[in-house]
Amino acid sequence: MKPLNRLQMAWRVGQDIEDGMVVNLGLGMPVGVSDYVPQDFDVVVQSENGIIGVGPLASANAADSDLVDAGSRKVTLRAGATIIDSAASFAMIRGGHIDVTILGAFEVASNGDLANWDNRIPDKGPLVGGAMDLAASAQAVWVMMEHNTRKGGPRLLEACTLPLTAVRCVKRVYTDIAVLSVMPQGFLVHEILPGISRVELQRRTGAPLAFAPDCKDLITPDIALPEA
Amino acid sequence: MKPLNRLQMAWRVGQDIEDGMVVNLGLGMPVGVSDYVPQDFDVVVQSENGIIGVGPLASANAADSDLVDAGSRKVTLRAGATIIDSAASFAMIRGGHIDVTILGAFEVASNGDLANWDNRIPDKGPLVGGAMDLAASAQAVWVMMEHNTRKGGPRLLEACTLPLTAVRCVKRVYTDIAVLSVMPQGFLVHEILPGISRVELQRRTGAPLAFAPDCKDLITPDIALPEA
Amino acid sequence: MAIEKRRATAAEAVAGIGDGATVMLSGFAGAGFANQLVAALLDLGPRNLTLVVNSATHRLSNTHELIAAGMVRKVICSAARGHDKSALSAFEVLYKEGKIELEVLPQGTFVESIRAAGAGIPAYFTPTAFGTDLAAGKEVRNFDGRDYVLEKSIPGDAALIRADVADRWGNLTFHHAQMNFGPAMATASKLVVAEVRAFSDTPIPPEQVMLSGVFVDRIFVAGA
Amino acid sequence: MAIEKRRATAAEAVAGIGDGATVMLSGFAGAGFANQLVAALLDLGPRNLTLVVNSATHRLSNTHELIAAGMVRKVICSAARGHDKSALSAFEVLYKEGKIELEVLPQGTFVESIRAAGAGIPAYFTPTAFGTDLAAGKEVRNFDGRDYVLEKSIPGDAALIRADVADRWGNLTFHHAQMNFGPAMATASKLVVAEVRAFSDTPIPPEQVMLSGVFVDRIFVAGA
Repeated sequence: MKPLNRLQMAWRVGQDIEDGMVVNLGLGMPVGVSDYVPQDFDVVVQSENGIIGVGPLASANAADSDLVDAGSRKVTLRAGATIIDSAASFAMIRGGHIDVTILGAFEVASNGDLANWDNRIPDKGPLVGGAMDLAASAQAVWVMMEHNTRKGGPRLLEACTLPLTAVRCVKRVYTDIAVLSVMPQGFLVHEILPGISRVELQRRTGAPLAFAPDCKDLITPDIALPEA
Repeated sequence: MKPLNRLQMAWRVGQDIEDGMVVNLGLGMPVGVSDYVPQDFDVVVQSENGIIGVGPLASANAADSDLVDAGSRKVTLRAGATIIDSAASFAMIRGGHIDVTILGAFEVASNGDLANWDNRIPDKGPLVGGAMDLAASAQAVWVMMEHNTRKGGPRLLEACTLPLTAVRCVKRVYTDIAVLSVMPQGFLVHEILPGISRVELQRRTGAPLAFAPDCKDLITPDIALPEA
Repeated sequence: MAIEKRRATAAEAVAGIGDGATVMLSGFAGAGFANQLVAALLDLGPRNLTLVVNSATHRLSNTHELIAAGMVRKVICSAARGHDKSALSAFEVLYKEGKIELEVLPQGTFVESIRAAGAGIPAYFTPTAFGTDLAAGKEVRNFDGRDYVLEKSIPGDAALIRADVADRWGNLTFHHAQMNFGPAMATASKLVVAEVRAFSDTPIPPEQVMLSGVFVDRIFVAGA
Repeated sequence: MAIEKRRATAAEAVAGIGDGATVMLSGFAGAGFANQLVAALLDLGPRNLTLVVNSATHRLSNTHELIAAGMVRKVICSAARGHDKSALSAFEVLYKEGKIELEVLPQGTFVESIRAAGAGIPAYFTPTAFGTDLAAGKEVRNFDGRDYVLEKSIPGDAALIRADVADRWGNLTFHHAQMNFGPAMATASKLVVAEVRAFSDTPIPPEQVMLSGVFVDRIFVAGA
């Protein structure tokens, strides 16, 4: 079975969003999660630029350059939304009022350390944005990322090699081949893509894995990526 | 000539309010100052419960129990007013955005120390309210008080005897018999009630006085106190 | 599956506030007291409460009834007595007898410490109270030539606040100076209950919301 | 004698911002850039500026023109590069050559430090960045079992912010996410200039004001 594509990964994360949650979705893959939250759920999507209740993307003729999310996407407001300033938005984040933030990452360590920002691009300045605040203070940090780097190296490690975003913060990791949680003892696998053995998964992971007693297949619907 | 009554003191302070100022008026005598600010001045009266632009007292039939100032007086809003929450109101105060706060006091020291709260009333708990924030952070602190205690003792002292509200904060003092400023060297007298000699004023003051080269008579209109 | 934050009665709205809880009560200068919720808390009767309330004694609040009922171990406030010279309040009687703990803070420190708790800030430096009795025993530090006092945040277990209109997301509007401590207290407390004048069946327009429903757990529609 | 905060031109609105000033610029994610004021600042040409701006490079702002003109000594931001992989920005060229100073802060720390300056708080503890490179050299303290970093406030000499409507008191409304850093920057700076879409001859109703005119010194009506 093929590894999940990014929409299937978003679908899988979406299954774990609960009604009434306040969520913050990072740039890139995570923003796609909102497409897979049941329509009748009252999920509040917080964007760190101050939108409390981000709705779907705006249609071309309804787009308003002042109604953007933190990723500069032109969005709409959901019913019940409001907008606050950045100081209030980060007070909300830092104060622990976000139930879950879903972030992309380069590396996650088995103690929950997260590395998802980089200041090592040659000649380019660092970019951190709001990730450190979100990672440090959301009630739960869920990471969505490919299980391995393009060169095949592990992203799940005993200790991060890249600059940290926050320490001991990650609770769950959703990859293209597995769903794991970060426990006091390290990574615990809950779901594995059919066709990948526990041995193979361990081989592709840079830290020891434990397997949940109810560890099961990672199954998603077929969701095609849009044409490039 | 009789010492100024509290309305004449308020009138005298009102003469020093400038157009465009943001002012906070303490409970008691200071709130009366707003009656003596020229009507065509755009003075913003800030009340620490969050009203930015307090207007005159509300008439009985327009009174709204939610539209009160920090002294529980039912007030109106001036044109251009807005209302903020207490955290924002004290952020405004602490951040130095109040041009002048006019406070009552028990004692003022020649270094500008202010004592205007008391936790020594027998059997009663202390009450401090917002005075410490205002005294510490307004751009200018002006005090309105009787020059002497009921027993005739001085309120202007070399060092306060009562618990301090803030250190080295008072810029000007308006009493019923004099107008003084607090200079690095101590009290400097600008105006004295006609009939009171410099010697007499010094006798009624607990710290050395200097007299401004242009020291002049403290003259106000006759303003009768309302019938008790 | 729609969010429903309304509770039919004030008793349901305050249910679960237990012994030893730190309870924040909004209200100042006669505006913004959630008196029906406070009355329900009195009926519920938890003990050993810490109240975080601007005034221990304001005559238009019924905070003093909680105190008189012996439910309160400690009060954190900026005013431990009223301005009037009337008979001793319930607080003052217990205070005189040494039977209630008191922490007095400057009002700006009181509310900033509440705001800090809601904003994830455990401590901050303020110029307020430097050199006064209220800074006794507190850490002091000089920044750029000025002296400051280190103050700690004040988190709450529950907040009972008064607002004007709520919608089903818990978004609130406030009427004039009713707002006062409500928004800060709502951010600082685990369980936030709002007593409101009216409920709106349609969402409060985004630009009219004064406190996001993210901070509000339960609504009790008390009327005017 | 009525207050008149309007200035007829953007040049008059930014007049007086001098060499060495710390200038705050609002705007994030494409919304809320005061680009006409920034253009006027470019014309004015002060040197050795410190810019406090979320992004040193956002393609919808003209911050980079100030940098390219050699007017900027230091940038305090949360993003020193854009998300795209295009050619190096003016900032990046100077940064690579070591000709511009950079202070990168987490966005929440960036804005809380600005808010702190406006609120009279010289320093505060935050959990953000603990254990990361951005906390290097900063004081760390544990409160109740959790580790925090001490961060200092960021005051400004001038703030150039974008808003929607102003009245003659300087009260402002903001349109949607245009608000972002504007209110905090306005509280933190000595000279606050707002570029607005429209001016209201009548006062903005009290409950619609999003930033009190107390914080705003000058208004430039720029249109949409």
